[in-house]
Amino acid sequence: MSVLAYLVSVWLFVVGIYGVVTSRHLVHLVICLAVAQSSTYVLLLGIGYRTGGQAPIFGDIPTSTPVVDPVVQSLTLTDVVVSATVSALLLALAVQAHRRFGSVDPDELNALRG
Amino acid sequence: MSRRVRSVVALVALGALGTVLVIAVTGLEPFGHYPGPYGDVLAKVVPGERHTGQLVAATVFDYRGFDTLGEEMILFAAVCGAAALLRVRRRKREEAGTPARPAPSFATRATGAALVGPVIVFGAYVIANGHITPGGGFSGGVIVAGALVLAYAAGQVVRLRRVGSIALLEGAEALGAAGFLLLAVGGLIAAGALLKNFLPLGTSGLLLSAGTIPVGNVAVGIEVAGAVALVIAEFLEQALLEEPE
Amino acid sequence: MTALQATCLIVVAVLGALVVATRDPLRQAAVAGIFGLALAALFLSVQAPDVALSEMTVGTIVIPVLVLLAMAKIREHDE
Amino acid sequence: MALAGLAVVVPLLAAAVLAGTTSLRARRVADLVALAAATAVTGLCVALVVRTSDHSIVSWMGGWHPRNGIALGIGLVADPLSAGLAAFASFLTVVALSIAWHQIDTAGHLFHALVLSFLAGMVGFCLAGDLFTAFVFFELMSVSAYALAGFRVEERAPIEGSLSFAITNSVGSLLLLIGIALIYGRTGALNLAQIGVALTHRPPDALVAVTFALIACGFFVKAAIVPFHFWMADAYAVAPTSISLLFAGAMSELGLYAIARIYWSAFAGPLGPHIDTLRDILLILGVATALVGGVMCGGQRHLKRLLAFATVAHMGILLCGVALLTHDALAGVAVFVVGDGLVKASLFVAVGALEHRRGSVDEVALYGRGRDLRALGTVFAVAGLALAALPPFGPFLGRAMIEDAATTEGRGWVAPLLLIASGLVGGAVLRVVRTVFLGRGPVPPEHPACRDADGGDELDRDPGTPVATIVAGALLLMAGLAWGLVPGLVDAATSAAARFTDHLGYVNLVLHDAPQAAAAAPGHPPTGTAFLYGAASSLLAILVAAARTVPEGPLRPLHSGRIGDYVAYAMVGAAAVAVVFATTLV
Repeated sequence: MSVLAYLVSVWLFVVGIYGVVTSRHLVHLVICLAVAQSSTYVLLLGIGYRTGGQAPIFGDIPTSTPVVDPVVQSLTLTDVVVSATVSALLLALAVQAHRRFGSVDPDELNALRG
Repeated sequence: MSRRVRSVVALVALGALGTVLVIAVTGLEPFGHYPGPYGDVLAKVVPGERHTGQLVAATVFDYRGFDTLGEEMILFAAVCGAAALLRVRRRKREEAGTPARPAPSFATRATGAALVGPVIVFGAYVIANGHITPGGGFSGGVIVAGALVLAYAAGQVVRLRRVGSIALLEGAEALGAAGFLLLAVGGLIAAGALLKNFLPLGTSGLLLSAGTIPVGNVAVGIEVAGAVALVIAEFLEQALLEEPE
Repeated sequence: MTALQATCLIVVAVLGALVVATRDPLRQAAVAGIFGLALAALFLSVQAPDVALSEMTVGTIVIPVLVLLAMAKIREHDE
Repeated sequence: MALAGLAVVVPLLAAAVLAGTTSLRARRVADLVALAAATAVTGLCVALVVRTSDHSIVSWMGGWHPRNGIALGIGLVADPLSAGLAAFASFLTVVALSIAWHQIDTAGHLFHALVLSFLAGMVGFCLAGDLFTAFVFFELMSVSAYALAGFRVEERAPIEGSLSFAITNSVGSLLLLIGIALIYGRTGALNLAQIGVALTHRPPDALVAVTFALIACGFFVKAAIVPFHFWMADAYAVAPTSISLLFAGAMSELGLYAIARIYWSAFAGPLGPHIDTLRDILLILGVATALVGGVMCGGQRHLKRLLAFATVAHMGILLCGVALLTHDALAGVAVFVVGDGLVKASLFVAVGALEHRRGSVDEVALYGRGRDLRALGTVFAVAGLALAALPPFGPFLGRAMIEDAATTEGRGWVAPLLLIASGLVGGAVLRVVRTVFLGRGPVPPEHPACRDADGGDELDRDPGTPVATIVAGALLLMAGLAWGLVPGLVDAATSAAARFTDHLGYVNLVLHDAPQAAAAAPGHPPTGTAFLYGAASSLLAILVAAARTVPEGPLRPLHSGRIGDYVAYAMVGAAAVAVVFATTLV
């Protein structure tokens, strides 16, 4: 059980990238990439977790309470934003690709080869 | 590669990579045993030095504020990029004139308009309390953006004032980004180091406390609200206003 | 690890695979929204409310909305 | 000491101002503001280089100095190499913005804001002393680059190129981020020096080896190391010329810089016992990249794709320099980056000018049509010879230092293979001189490739503009040639590299504020053998230029243009590197 979180993270990475490789639709591909990216959220938060630890916010709890790591949460916040922005940019490109190529199948974009 | 060969190649490669990753993660401390030291050190020093119990906000906006600066600019660059990629066409269409579209029913608009106010208030609340409770500039900013899109959907569907509203959102996004940057420079000028706190720390737990952290939250909130609304607006332009070709 | 965390992890793993396996982007956007919610629940269960809130706003609102808009554009063009 | 932070904040502020006022200002205002900001950043970075000539400088964001060897905040570390690379990147940005001055296709909204955020990403990345900060600024650079690559959105090729660029590089960033998460799980630290200390506390295991593999692969994607390189020709060929110049001259190089920085600050301790194995693995990748780049370069008739594959070949040579893991070789890398970057920038400028004059970048379509463009032809010819490492110019000096270091480390086989690679690259450029500017000899065979990628940059048809552009190209070229003749360069680069590779000195500087002594390491000027190799590769280049075609073997079909293929190859590469590292480095 102690490695379940890490295994789930590896799993998300593998299925996400598999989806990217085999995707037939650019929008589908972008969402698969976001799934792969979510592996890092799970990994980071899993690493920073402490059994019995409280959320790292000393509002109602005394400052001596054991808390989970605030650093990984800060990193994950950044990660979530970065992932979302890249998705938005890719979706914009997908819309344009559809307009230029009349297709959203990544294999049918054929302006560049060799 | 044919699709079949490619998926076999990918399966083999990902199988190998996944196996190596699993071997690697077994070398980590077991789940629930965060070893530190970084987070523990911060948990010890933050309440005393930054007068806030919100360790995540203190990390995001102060101790690792430089990362956040970079992150906000990633958002900024991505939105500029998406706008640039989507916009070329709009300029062309504007020259061709605005297509007329059916107006939504009064009920739709009224419902939308009635929701805008409360959602904005809620978003602002989340932003303003980011240094005390979970939330902050990012989440709050997205909520405010949601309200802006709601307003857009409720009132503007008839005939979107493109140039005006887009320029406004662009301005908000840039203002938020510049605000955070100026906060960083303010630290340099007033306290001698980039991003260093230069405002009174106040009493922990109050709305006006923790020095620059809530200011950073507000700047990020404005930027995120502008950025998310802008990117949605650009997509809306693409999605709804385009005449079939 | 609590039972809640284990449940959330397994749900996330299953939903993640389901998102990838859903090949129709419109349906996928809906599944991805649920996946985002499951992630947010997982984050809450590991005491990360800040991240949960962000994931909820991004994963279940921003991304699905953008996907729907992109698809609206693409579909309209196909017709 | 605020120079480092300001060098990041200044371009970002300018970008925010420009983006916030798109509807209010004239195009020229944006040009001027962007140029002024980029020039200011160049000045700040040069000032950093000067100030760090005696001792490296760490500036702590937020004023959070480390306590008891634990970093609380984020430090920017400036030394002659990191600040020098940042200065070079910002200089190229100034060049790119000047070139873009005359381009209609860059007049669109937000171009300047994106270039400035790209610049800030590069500078922040060079100076970052923290692994996650490096990731953030790497992403800032990447996201801006994706948008810039696809900026000519009215055409098909840029959309496809930008998509394949963005998707493959996002996967690369993902590998990098997993590596960062794992290293944080092991050490509880993000500061590079602190990671370096923590990693020495226990013997290296699979986790450490795989972590280094993932981080390296993440950067290999950006640096276009085989088999992670497929996206590069697509992205570089479709970007506006000014942006291609920036990509080829600075962005790719940053990927390899990061590997050197992270190895020497964090992993030198635990991986030190296996340094010989690591050297061989990286050398094989480097040589393979150089050769693949060289061969593919010879097969291109689209001039920007040709230069993109030339960049792949040069990244291979640079990886060989990094792979040797000695300060002598690293000094060669530093010299090569600047010399090669200047010469390649001049070639991109020349291609842009040719496109302007003749409306095409297709070698076959241009056959013989450049006879009257003597100045441009001369730039091409001299640059081709320089890229073929003709002594004693800039690219030669860098390659020679790397080759000599390889021979010193008992890897005599590296130098002849690098010779072939630069001979092929130089030959491809010289062939263009023969076909386009002289109109002599056999026409290169038709390739179905990149039919639509030939779209012009839609340059201004003002006949007065290109003169300034050609002068800029010639100046860049002369600077690249003269770079090999700068007195004392070898010694200075070697000393800078010696300080860069001083792991303990770095740790003490960052975590304990102990000034890092300037390491006076004697430089080794190129040996006689190196001159011989330089002459040989120049000769090879001339022979290649005369030939009709270069045998490519099965390489070209692999470059299928399909994003799914590219990601699959990258995963094969990542799996291979991770398995090899995990089995040999523990």
